[in-house]
Amino acid sequence: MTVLHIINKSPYERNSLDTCLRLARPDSAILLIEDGVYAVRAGSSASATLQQALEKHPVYALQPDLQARGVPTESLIDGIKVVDYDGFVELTTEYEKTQSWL
Amino acid sequence: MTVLHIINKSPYERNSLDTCLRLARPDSAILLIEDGVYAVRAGSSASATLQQALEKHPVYALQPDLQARGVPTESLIDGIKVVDYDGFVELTTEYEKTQSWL
Amino acid sequence: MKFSIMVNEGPYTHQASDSAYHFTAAALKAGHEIVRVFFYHDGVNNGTRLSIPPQDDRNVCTRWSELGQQHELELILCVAAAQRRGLLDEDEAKRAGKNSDNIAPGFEISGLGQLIDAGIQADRLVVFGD
Amino acid sequence: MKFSIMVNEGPYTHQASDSAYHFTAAALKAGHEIVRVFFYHDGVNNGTRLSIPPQDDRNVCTRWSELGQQHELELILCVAAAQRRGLLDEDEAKRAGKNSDNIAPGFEISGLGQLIDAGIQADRLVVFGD
Amino acid sequence: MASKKFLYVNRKAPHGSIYALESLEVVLIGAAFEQEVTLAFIDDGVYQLLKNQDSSAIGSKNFSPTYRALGDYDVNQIYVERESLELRGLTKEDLMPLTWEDEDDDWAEKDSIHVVSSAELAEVIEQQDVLLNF
Amino acid sequence: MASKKFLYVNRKAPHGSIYALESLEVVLIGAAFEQEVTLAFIDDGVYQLLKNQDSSAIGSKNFSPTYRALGDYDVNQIYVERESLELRGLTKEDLMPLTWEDEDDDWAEKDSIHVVSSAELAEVIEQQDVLLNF
Repeated sequence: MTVLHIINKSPYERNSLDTCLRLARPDSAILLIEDGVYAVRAGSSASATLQQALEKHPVYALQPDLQARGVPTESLIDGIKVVDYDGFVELTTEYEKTQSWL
Repeated sequence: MTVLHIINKSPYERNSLDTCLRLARPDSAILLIEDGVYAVRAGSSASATLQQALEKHPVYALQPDLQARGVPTESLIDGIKVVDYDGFVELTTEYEKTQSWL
Repeated sequence: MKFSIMVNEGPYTHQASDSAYHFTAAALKAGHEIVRVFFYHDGVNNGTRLSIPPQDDRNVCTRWSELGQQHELELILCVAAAQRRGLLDEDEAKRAGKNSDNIAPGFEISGLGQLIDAGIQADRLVVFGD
Repeated sequence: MKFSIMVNEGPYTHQASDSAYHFTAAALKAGHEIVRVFFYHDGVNNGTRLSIPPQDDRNVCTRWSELGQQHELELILCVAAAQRRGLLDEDEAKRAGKNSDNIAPGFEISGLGQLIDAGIQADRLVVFGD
Repeated sequence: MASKKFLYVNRKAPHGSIYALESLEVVLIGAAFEQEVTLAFIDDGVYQLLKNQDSSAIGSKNFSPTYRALGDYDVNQIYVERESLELRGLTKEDLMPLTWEDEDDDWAEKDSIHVVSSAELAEVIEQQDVLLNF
Repeated sequence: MASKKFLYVNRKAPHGSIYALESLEVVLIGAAFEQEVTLAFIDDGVYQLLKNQDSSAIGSKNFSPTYRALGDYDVNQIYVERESLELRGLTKEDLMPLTWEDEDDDWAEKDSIHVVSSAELAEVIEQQDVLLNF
């Protein structure tokens, strides 16, 4: 069954993104929400990890959380798709289950 | 003023121990409490960091928290001193202020 | 599609409750059914009626109550988690000899079995926490 | 020596409140003075009198009340943090038109200034949190 | 009602926070529901299974022995990620022995704990219907 | 009463949790106490000072503009750890400009933010009397 992996923690603060990448299979997607969106910035030390993720998985980031945190859309690593809450709901219907890496 | 640095987070889960070591001056000490005590085990990947810490600072671990977590005293890296809550209070009087790396 | 939602953190302290609220509202707007919102761990603290947030901030607890009443949602606080943390309804307060209770309209206290059942009934269970 | 203690997390969820309790008890035993215990963030949830923990577990909230009464400790809940999270004393409940209150004996609700004052008065301020 | 496969994903250390204890409470209640139950221990979650935990000196509920009762509740699919153990300097010998009695095999005592690689655990996750995260 | 040096140590990102907002509330109240006040932003705490934060779409209190009022409360010693910025791909230009007016220098507008190395920040910590951690 396909999985939507949800990451809500900063990659600088917790290991959830790393663990997710270790355990996510190729047919699964990754959604960054809350403090998870700090991973998207090009030129940061997390960008290598995220580049790696993008080679294997579709990666999404939640727009309201980007906006709240002042992470400009133009700073995003190429290939990351931005969704709002409606898109978040849609993603959970497209993938067969969700895994929140709390 | 001398500082007692208090670490209450697992070194595998948070960066508090690393940040503390970056910012602790030589005349300060480190006390591991709560999930912070998981750092003490010899042969773990955190032991290199802790060895480094021991070269510059006295390092203490709280016995009740070690016991609760099943971390045996014989697994401790050489040089770490074990204290109970009375010892914890004493340490806070010996150093001029405390810094809790929450 | 049928969704169940699990909320693991209390109001204000973590964003979990906000994210869960916005997700639930968006799912309802898209025409999905919400089987149940289950509040666990500190999540039970969302069910208090005694919260008084500053006037320039959202009211996290009232907002859940209102969404619940509007859409006839099941808002369930786990009884074990709630008792530990001091969230009581009138019956439980009486039974425990406490002289007041604090749960908000629309919330109900029930057992952990409701979480498992929420997982069984729904097509998707989405968890929000710290 | 004079100590002030800051507790930033609620009962049961994080160990902070337990650690702070054991530290405070040990400091008192060693003859030190506790200027104040200040509860902030979710720490205000320690001040509820409605908690009903399982019989085989410690009662975190009652334990603070008892230590407070035994040693005449100032146990202060920050008013702003408490109002957000639904911790009220009788006066505030009345003022806000709420029909119940929930703070436990020995706890007092006061302003953030008490935290700064605790830092000024004490020789050591020790912070417990997540 | 169709039976579903439930996976409990445990990633937090015990004692420092209540997630481990309250996860265990869900598992015990959930065991009555006749669904297929699997537990995964990843990252600091592996610490939940360490031997010789004794929380008497911190005065909190000593729930560690409860893991050993899981077998009696037919909870016997327990996966521990090898990478998480190794990073922490731990081996299976540092964990509590958790066993169950196989009714279909003359009540033979069998090991509930499977130490697996990340790749194997990824497959276990793939097979589930519902994931509960603690 | 002797004046004490208070340092507020901020290490958590805003919005994901309330610590940043509730820390700011302490700073504002504390400013009335005539103590020496210094703020340090370390690790994810540096995100608190990012420009263009707008929490309207998540519906939470938009407290980011409040940092700009700190100068008016005589809170103008703000230290940001350079290592924390660099790791996150940030420079001082990504932060809100925070300034104060120097009464003793004909009300000249001065920069409140000091981007410093870990070693310099360690010295700032050393000089304090009371450390409050958020």
